[in-house]
Amino acid sequence: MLDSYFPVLLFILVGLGVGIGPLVLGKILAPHKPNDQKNSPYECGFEAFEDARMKFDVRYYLVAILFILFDLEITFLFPWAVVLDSLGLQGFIVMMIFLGILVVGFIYEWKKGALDWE
Amino acid sequence: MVTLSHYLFLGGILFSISILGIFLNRKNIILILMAIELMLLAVNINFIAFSHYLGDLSGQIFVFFILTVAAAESAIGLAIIILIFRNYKSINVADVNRLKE
Amino acid sequence: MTLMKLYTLIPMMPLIASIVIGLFGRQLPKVFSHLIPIVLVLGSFLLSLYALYISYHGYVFNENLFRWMTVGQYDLNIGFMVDNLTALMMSVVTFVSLMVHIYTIEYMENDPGYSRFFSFISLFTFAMLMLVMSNNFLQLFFGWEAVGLVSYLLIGFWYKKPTAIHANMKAFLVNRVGDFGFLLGIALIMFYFGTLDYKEVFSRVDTLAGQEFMLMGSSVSLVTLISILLFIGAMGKSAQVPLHVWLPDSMEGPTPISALIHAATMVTAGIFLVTRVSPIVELSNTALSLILIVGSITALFMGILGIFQNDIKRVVAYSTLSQLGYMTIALGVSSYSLAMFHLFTHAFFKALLFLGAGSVIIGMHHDQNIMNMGNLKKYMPITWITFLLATLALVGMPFFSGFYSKESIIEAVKYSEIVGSSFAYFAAVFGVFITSLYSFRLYFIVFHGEERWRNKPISHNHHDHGLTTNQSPHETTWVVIMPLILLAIPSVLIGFFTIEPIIKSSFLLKDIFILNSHLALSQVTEHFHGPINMALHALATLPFWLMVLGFIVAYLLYYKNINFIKTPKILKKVMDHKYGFDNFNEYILAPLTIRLGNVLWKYMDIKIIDNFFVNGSAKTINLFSHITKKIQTGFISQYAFVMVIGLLLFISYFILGGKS
Amino acid sequence: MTLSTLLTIAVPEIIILIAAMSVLLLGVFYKNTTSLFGITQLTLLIAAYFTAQLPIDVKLTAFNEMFIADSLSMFLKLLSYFALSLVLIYSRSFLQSRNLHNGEFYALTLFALLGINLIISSYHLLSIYMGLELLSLSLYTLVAFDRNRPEATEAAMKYFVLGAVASGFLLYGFSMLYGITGSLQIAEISSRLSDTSINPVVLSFALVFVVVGIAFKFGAAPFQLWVPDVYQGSATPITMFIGSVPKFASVAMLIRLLFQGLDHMVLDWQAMLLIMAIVSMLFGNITAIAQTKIKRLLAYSAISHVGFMFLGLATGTITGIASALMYIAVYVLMTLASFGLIIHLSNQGKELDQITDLSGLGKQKPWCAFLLLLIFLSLAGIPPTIGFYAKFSIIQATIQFGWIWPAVIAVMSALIGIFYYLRIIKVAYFDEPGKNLNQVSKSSNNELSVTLSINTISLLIIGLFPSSLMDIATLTSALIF
Repeated sequence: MLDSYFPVLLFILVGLGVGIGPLVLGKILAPHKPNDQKNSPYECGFEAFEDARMKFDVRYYLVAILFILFDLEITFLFPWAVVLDSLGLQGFIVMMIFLGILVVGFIYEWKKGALDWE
Repeated sequence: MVTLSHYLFLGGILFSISILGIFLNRKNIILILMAIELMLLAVNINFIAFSHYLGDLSGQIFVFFILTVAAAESAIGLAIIILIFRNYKSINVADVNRLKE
Repeated sequence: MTLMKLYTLIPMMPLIASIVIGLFGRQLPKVFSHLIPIVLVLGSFLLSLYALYISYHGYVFNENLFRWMTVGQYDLNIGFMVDNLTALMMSVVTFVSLMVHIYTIEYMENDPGYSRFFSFISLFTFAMLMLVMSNNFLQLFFGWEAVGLVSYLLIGFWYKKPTAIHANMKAFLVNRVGDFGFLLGIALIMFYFGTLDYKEVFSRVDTLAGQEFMLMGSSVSLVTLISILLFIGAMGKSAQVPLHVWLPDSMEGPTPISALIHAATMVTAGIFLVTRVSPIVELSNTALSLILIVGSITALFMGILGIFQNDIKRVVAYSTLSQLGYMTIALGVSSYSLAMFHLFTHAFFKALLFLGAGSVIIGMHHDQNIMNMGNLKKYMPITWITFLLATLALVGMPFFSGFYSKESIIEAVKYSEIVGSSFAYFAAVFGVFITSLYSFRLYFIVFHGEERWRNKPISHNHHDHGLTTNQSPHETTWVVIMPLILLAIPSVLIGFFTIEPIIKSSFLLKDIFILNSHLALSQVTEHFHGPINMALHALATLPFWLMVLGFIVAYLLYYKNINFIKTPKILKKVMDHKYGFDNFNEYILAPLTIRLGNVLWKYMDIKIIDNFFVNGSAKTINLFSHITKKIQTGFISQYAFVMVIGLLLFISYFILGGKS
Repeated sequence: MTLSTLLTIAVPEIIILIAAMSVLLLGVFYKNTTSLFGITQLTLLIAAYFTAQLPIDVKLTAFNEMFIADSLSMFLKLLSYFALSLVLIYSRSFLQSRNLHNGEFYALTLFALLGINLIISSYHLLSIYMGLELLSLSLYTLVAFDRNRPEATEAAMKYFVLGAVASGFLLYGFSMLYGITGSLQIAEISSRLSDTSINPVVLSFALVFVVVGIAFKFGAAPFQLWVPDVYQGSATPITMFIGSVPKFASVAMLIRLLFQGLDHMVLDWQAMLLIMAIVSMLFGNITAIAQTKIKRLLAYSAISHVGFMFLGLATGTITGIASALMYIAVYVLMTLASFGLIIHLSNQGKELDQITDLSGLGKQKPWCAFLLLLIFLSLAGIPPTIGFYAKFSIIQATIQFGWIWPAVIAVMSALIGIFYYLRIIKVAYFDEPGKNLNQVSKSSNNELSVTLSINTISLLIIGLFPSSLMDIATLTSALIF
């Protein structure tokens, strides 16, 4: 009876193994001889101009957040558009309600000034 | 031949990686965010695989919803990280540790 | 007005007083703070007397007021049962409460918490009445907890005193142990009888006999288990060894409280409880023996401790412990009516002692150390007389109330054949000597001898209470005196007049159940030939002479020695040489008992019971608490880790063990 | 499915959605926030009216059986409206004094309420998930609402990460349930699970993930770690909200998923709930003793109360559900009162934080101290307050089911709990007042203190007459199946 549980246990073990394995392997196998040259960032043979970890303007994130929200709602529009004919009026109205709710969100962020770059 | 269990294994592995990513990572909160995304993707793989092998569409519809919700979730996650950065001047996991005991 | 409404009114009147004063006491003129409670408590006292009158004529009232809730098939009701036992308790509670109310007017006169105090003692009266009038275990438990709660509030009344807070915590913790046992006992009753109503439980108690209960792998008689659990509850409230530690410390509260709660009423709740459940306890000889032995130890050893206290209230407190031990002894030998009788007389003379002590404390400007007192009879004559009367009642002087109750208990122990009764007999008889010794010691030091406050070291501490060397104490005003006198009357007389109905008639016995094989009480009844005979007969018995011996020892140790210069030298020499008694006392007996007392007090009381059991269990939980607190590290990765561990544990639970 | 039946069933939710969006926009266009308070309260009233119109003894479904209206949904929704209404009354002055009183707050609470309503009425895994996310996302945002305070943002981050992980667990469980049964609809899942050919191991695997997800939302040990940090970090009104209304959604989710969906696996989830109940009760009560901050203490107390609720639910009987429903209603009432009191005692500069801040309360504000006494007696479960009855009915259901030892552990943990509750009462009544005693701020209005008084006194009144509330809970749970 215990046999049938084996796959499940394996399931966990493999999951853990794949997670931990590479980390351990990397630590063990990789040669570890750092020097200044190796540690410095590679910029096409030039000396580094500035710190590679420069800060992005926080506004990039804001725009990214707003974009990702509205962008993904498209997933609902595509299947809807494909079968719009068979959905009829009800399908149309439902989607309009959905878009209407999105528009409320859009008005809100617009009025809040989240879209102004400056 | 790719069977259902192959997909499930893939989902399980991704799920485990994402969990490990959350608690092994001590550096960056953004990484935690990515791990969470990965976790949801693992679930998506499960749903789609089941949906395909059961011949039932509802699993795929569920995936649509998970995707959009995940987007909203990561948006809020990013917003919180921005606030953390403003208040702590760091998004290092170990630095954000005022509330304890 | 129906009887139900009338009886409802009895506990309600103090409650109303408490609420009104508690909420509006500060806004109203000060006079209302005592007027309202006193009038309402007087009302409930008169109604209690009426209830006693009704039940004396044979009518047992038992009705439910309303159904509090229905849980499954169980009905939990609020209701009253008034039989002789209850009516007697009600009268005692309301009478003592009334006295304390009046007395408080002066005692707390300048205290900022004046109205709060009245609110609390009225609330206490309500809770105590709910406790005794209950017709089921649940309401009993409610009253039980409520009196406990008010008692904590009052012990810590002077919350600025750190010692008061400590005493408060201690009382709380110790009582939790007792309550836990009590609650488990009630749970078992509910489980096996399916009801908490006294009448139903007692009528079906026969079915319990012979049933076994599996506990830790061995089987225990169910009736024994229930009895012991209920008794553990009684031990907590009635301060029996080893759950007694809170009572002496509770003297940190104001004196009226000590009189009301820690002498006359609340601490006797445990005695009342065991009496009430006599149909259950009677069935288990094991439980009765346990009760008897615990009572004996308390009666004897707590009395000994009383000899070595210098705080006037602590002496009386240890005396209370000892007398509670006597009551418990009576319970142990199935003489419930005698326990109630002693409770009844004790309530009067102990309240009197406390209020007398309080009067002394007022006279001494809130100095409680008896080593600063002396010769107070000159300044406080009425306090002196009443205190003396109370002392005589306490030590068991024939014709005084305490004599009849205590002597009956000793008689009952003599006739009992239960395991432990020989030890109990020794403890009870020797306890008479001890009682006499500490009572007269207190009496002599406080009211006779030189005026010690005149030559005490001068203190520069402004917070120190007490008289300065050139002040004199003064008699207190009539509001203090009046309760003293009103209490002195029953302290002297009530035993003489009530022993006959209690021993001879079925006044209390019809509310109590005693197995035919437990003969002690019926033997006492058989040998009883009227109160006068009893008193005369006592002159030829050991307890009386032990009492006299105690008086003599106290007289010599604490009266003579201190007044050494004034005493005629010849008499002193006679005493020294002719009897040699003094020397023996001073050099052998006294040091020995002092050392024994000190050892008991220091090691038994403080080290073992206090530190180990009371503080120990609190510390253990605290330690755990600080460990579990560490789980919350604040690192989010570790939080996630704990969650995943939890998940994996559940999964492995199913894969390895749960399903196969 | 005609439009009109659909409308009658889901009309409270539609109203809440419209109100939430309107409040959001009104908050941007008109800065008059007082009217927003009124609109929100009005919305709750109207929603309550329409919810109460539905029949209690008939199960109505809508949206292809994704949405259900039955006795459970009516009971929990009405309680949610009531609790939220109190939350808003308590919060207003606090938010105003800290410049947090704006349209977003009301919009977010309404969206959270919509999520709660959706969960309560869900009869389908997808709608449960959507409701849960709507609720959780609103809560994450609310926690971070006081965005210039580092503690608040930190709490939000922790809540967000752990909450997202928990949602992930729940979803993973959902996906496996879907794979096993081929359906997402709860009644259908239940009927397909009666087929014995299903591999029990995979099923229990799915069950573990689902139960863990639910346990996290409740805050039951060992999935409780977010609770203390979030309670402490959030602004007090937000803590009050998180600690109260969403609990109704959690209990609905548990009943829908475990009792209605996975009812064939009752023996399996029973064991898990029982373990978590015991661990939560002991862990919560023991750890609370070492706390010095009042909100953290209440957080640990919340964990132990969740343990009690789980104990009632774990029995799987109707009495058990009834006692748990009773418990949760009572618990929410007590939570609201306790946090209401904290708000009442916080002043503009400083929040009531340390337990020692309460010292001297008995002298300076006797009425507040009396309310505190009642609240904490009720939390400790001391009669005659309702807290006693709630605990009692749980223990009684447990014993009735034949679990003696769990009941004994419950009683013991309750006794441990009394210790720290009474410590607070002791501090308030007996300790020397500290220098930093909080004065009631000017912004604390009469409306708040009157509501608080009524709320607290009701703990006593219901405690004296608990039968009617218990009857409602029993009726509700009897009509669930």
